[in-house]
Amino acid sequence: MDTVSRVKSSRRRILGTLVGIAASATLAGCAQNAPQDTWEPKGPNAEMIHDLDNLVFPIAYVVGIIVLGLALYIFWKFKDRGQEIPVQGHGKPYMEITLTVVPALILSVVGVFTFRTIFDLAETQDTEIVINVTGQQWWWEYDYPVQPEHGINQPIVTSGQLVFPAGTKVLLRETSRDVIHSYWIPALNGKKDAVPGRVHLLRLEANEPGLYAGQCAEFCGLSHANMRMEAIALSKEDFAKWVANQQKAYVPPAAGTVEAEGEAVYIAQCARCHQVNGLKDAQGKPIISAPDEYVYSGAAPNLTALMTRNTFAGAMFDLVNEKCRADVWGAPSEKFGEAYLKGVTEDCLNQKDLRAWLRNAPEMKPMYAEPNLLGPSDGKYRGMPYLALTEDDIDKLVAYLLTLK
Amino acid sequence: MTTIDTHVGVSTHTTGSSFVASVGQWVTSSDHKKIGRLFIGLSLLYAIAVAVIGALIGFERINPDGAQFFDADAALQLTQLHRHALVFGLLAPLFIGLAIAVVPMQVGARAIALPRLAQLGFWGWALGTDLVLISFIANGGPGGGSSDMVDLYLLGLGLSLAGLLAGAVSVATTVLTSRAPGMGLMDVPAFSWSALMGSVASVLSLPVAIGTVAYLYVDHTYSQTAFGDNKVINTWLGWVYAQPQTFVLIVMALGVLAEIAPVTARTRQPLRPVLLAGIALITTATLGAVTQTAHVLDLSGTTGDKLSSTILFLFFNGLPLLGALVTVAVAMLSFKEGRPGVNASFAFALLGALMLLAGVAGSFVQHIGDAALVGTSFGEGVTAYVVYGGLLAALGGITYWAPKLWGVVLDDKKVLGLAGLGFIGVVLASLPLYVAGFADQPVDAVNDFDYSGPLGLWNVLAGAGSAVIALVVLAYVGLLFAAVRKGAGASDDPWDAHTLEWSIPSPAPADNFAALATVSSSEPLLDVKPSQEVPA
Amino acid sequence: MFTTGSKYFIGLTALSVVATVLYLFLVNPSDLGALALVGLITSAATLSGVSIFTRDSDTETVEQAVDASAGPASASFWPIVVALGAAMVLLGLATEPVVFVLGIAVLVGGGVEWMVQGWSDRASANAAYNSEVRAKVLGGIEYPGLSAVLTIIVAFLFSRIFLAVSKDAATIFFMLVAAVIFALGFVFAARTDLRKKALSVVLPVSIALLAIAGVVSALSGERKQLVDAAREDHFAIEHRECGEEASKYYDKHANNRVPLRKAVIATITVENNEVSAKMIGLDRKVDTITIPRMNSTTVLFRNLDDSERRLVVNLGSAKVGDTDVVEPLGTCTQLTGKGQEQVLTLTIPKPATAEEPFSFTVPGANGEIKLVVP
Amino acid sequence: MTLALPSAPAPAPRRQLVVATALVVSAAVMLIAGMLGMWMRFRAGAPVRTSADGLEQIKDWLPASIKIPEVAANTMAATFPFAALMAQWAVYASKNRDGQHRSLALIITGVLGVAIVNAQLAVYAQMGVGISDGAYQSMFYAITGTMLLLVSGGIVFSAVAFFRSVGGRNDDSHVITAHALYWYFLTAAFTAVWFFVYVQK
Repeated sequence: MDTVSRVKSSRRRILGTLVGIAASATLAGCAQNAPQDTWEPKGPNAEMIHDLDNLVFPIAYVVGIIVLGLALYIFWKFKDRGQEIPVQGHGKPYMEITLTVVPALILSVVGVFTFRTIFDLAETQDTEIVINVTGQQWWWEYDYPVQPEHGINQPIVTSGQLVFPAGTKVLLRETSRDVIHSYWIPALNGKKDAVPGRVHLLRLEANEPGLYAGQCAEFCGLSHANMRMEAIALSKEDFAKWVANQQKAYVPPAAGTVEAEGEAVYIAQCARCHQVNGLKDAQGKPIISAPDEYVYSGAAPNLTALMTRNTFAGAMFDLVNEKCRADVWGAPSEKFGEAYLKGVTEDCLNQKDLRAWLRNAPEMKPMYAEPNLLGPSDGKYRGMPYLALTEDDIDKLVAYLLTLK
Repeated sequence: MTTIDTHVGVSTHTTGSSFVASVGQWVTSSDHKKIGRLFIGLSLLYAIAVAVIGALIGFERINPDGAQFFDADAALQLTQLHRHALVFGLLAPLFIGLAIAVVPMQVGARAIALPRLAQLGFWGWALGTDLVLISFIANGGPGGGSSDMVDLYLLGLGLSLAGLLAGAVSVATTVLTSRAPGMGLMDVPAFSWSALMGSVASVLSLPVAIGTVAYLYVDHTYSQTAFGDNKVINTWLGWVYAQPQTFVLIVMALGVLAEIAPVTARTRQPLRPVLLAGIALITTATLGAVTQTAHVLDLSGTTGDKLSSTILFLFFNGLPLLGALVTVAVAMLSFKEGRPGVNASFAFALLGALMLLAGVAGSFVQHIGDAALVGTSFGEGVTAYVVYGGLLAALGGITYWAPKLWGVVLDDKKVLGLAGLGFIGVVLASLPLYVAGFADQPVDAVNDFDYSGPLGLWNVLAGAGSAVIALVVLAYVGLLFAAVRKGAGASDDPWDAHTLEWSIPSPAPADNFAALATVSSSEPLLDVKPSQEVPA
Repeated sequence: MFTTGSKYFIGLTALSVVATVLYLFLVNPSDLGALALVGLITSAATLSGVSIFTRDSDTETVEQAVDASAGPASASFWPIVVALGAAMVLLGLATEPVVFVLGIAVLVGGGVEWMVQGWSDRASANAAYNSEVRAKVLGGIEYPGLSAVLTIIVAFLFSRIFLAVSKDAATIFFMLVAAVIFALGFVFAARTDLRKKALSVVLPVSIALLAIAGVVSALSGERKQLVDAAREDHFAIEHRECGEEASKYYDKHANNRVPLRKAVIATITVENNEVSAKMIGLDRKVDTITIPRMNSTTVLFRNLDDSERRLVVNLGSAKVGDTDVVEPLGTCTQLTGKGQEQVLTLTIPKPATAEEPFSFTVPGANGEIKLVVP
Repeated sequence: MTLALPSAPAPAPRRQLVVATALVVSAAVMLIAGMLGMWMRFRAGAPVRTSADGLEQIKDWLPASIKIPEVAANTMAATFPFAALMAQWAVYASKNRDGQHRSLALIITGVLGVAIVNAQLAVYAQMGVGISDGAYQSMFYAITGTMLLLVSGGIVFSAVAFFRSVGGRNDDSHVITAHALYWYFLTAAFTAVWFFVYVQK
């Protein structure tokens, strides 16, 4: 009696678990705010993949159901009831041929479409704009090669948010400075690895202006989960504005202001690694950062026009507070460019996270398991180090950073 | 003539082997007779070279201002090379080789103990000596100009010493462990006994030299602070080439005489235990050489000083002389008991032993402080007596055992003639240096001394003596070659001898004894040859 | 109780004690002789002990002579090998380290062989079985090891020949060698009856010929061109001659094939004396190449003209060390012939300044490609 | 007339290896004794000079900058008896015809030998003495290097004995005895070196 009830209860438990998994899987499909949903393509490349999915998945469902059903049937039909072991034969040619030919046919059908899609996705002949994408622990750098037809007359370097014109065929040239990363904006295309020493190409195109979220898709170290990216598609006009803004000359803060003091702090503390184009030292010589001397990957985000971005620290944190963020994310497509190009104003700034970051970056983002052990990285940092800034310095720095628009 | 035949028809000769195969056989053979012959052959080659160098040095000294064969630096190196080749190219390997070749047969063993160690010993010595030669040729050796080659000299010396040690260990182990059933150590033939003594003495004294070489090498290569530069190497290593250390190697020469004398006299050795004790005495006393100090009799100072100097002098220099005298005297006692007679091997052995006595006595005199002979060429004379005396005795031994080693009996008259010539050569090569020593001719110097007057004559004679020795060895080797080529088959026991090796065929088969004898006396063959028994 | 041998060694011990005492009192207790004599006491006592322990190894009867299977040891190659190894080690100590290392190898190899042979010689009473177990233990190492050594020697000798003769002669030489090998192989295949005898002639002869040719080549030295190239330091990894041709032989042996297609971010081509560039993924010519800062980036150079060309990248200038000497920075490819390609891999830590922009140029051809590093 | 001697079968190699090892050991004792003697002669003969301030007499032997790592040296000295003990265990096991323990004992001896070599190398590393720095230094390396070679010989001996042991030579107890003799020698020799070089310095 006791035994039976225990068996029953364990069965019930298994059943309960299965039902739970199925229910959560089903319910997950109903998520409303799912920016990285692969089933909602927002550009031609993702649509190609989606179209292929629409063909392949039904076939796969049918095959899967048949196979699963047959397997269950056989489990049930031939389970051990104490019957004799059937005669053990060796081979049934007709069945074997059938079981080989049918999957082969199915696979060929699937294969034809798959290969077509793969080749279509690899097309680069009609590229309209090229952007270099370089991964490192744990952020993405975007640099825009000189392309006068897009108004880019000097290179633009940014990070965290990839800004590009909507309705334009964008070609990303991916590479990496340290380990293998993978670039993935699900709404715009599949994923593509960024491998040190190699250049991989990935096409992006957005149908509408908007914000498309993504996530590094190759485990790349401690903060892999925090290595995010956002692709910002702007209308062509808005993009031209953005380009113009990125290239405008640096305006130093007026002498005697708190911003000017912030600039001094920046030069003393930050300019070693972070480049701000046009920044000059007391002698009037351009200050060129040297992250290769301090950081393992040899690079740190370029902070020119920082306040035109909505995120920082590898898109892990928002640079704007929640209200302003909702304004951008929630803006309809036609108003999106306007909302985005507003940038970060003083009242929109996410003071809390930015200050915490300046106070002690490694505490905000896991960078190395044991900060004291920098040995394996040749004594260089992975990510931003703890700088021991005073609150006073932080105040000045924030004021200065707000001028970088 | 009685033939004792254990197993006829076993031959050491392989048939139809090509040149390569025969070289391969010599290189890989663990047959002690082959290894011994390799040692003997190579050291005889060195004997010729050494005598030639000796002649060159002698003639160089005649006229230091006139024609020179070589400059001062080269002269220093040449005298060092001469010394080295005398002791470790000629004397030591010659007797180790003779012992390796003969001892296992004498003690009734089918093989030498640890044959591969003996093999290793030969190749180690040969290659080490090659390295030494290379170093001298490339301006190395003590006083050499090339630092690397001085290192190489030290390393090669170490290797050749280690090789000789390996051979000595093999010989001593054979005598100690491979004797025929019934043969106690007291029954061991005189030569084998001397081989045991000489080998043990080498085993106990040469490592001290190797240790010094290790120090010298490290110091010379890396800092040259502790032991000084190239030229003073021999301050530290000189004792290895000097008396009494070289006496360690002549014990076997006296053993050759002790072996041949009773056979020639056709009698059992009288006072045999005393003979063995004499041989033991000279080796044991010689081991004092490991103190690396010359114990000079100094009769100045207080009575206590005089006493201690005398005790040390007698202990370290007197005992070897006593041992040598006892050995030779007891060996010669055979002729009192037996019939007098002379043959070539005995002549060589006797003359050699006499030369050795002259050398040992000379060494005794040299260490008397008042004679003021230390540092003069008197010491060179002692070395010449010792080494060339050893050479003569060894040639006696080779003549004696030639039937077993090559299957030939050498022409007695011709060899006798060579023995006489050799005697003249040795006396010429050595005695004038004694005289020159009294005239304060410095040791090892060639150029920086006035050799005019009677000294010129002494050095002419010494050079000529060396040349004669070179000729004698050359002629002897020629005789041996000719005899081997002719293949004059020797009978199994041509000398009507006493010991086990004469019970097997000539030349000895590869594994010596097909079946082993149980022996019960020190002259086992005499026991089974009633017709030859000499009444005691 | 005391055997002859032990009596002798005990006497030796006693005499050493006497000598030591004399020495300690009459000479100098801290002299080296004293310690050597103490050593002598120790050694003699050891030997006495062993003599007593083994009772002089006396045996009176055959029965006492136990485990009497010791025939003469078989012939052995290894003592001479070990001695040779030792001599090589010492020679190497005094001269070339490589000889020392080889000597160690010979010593270890010979020692292991000796050890196994020593064991297998007495593994059983049956000689055939013994050689079989020896082969079982070592055969698996010996043959591959020996062939590896042989291969190295043959390769080394061939390399000496290659380096000594001119390129053309080497080609002809090895064509002939190949032809001869082919012909001999054919003969061996066809005439099975000849094989063994012929092989035993042909193999030693060819090895001897190879050895002679190799040694002669090694002694005659490398061909002049290579010697000159070495003198001009062409084999140094940092050697780049980007300006006028100063040296005669540099670049003659450039490897003009490029396996790094996937790493190439841009291709610079010279055609009809004009320099042009294309960037990956963009199907048109560009006059500016932008490459990420501090990232290993590869640029491909392709020469379509008849004359040999090289791609030069100009990266401004910098002071040399702590001195005031200013030297131009930059590097270049080796000379590239018609239709051939070379790559330049650059990692640029700092962007250009306004005074000293970066660029790619090809000496002898018109035009330049701007290099932008953000 | 042919006379035949009373014949006997092939001769017995009566503890050949033990006797030969005893001879080798004697030679090695002389080697070490000679080297220690030379060491003492140099130590005794090292010049004494007055220090710069005139207050101390300095003996120019062991340079003041050199600290002998005594822990490692003492550890070595303590390891030798254990190695010898293991070698004796092999003899014991061999007498009991216990092949497994014999092999085990031999391999432990060899491993202890390797540990000793390692310790000696550690001593070199810790001292950080340049071999070419002076008289003491080169002599130190010469004598400890020679000892190192002798220990290497012991390891080779252990390897050979082990190989024969696992090779099934069960009745070959001479090798094991000789092996033990050699390790006793090493223990004694190192004790002397340890005393003169590491303790007395």
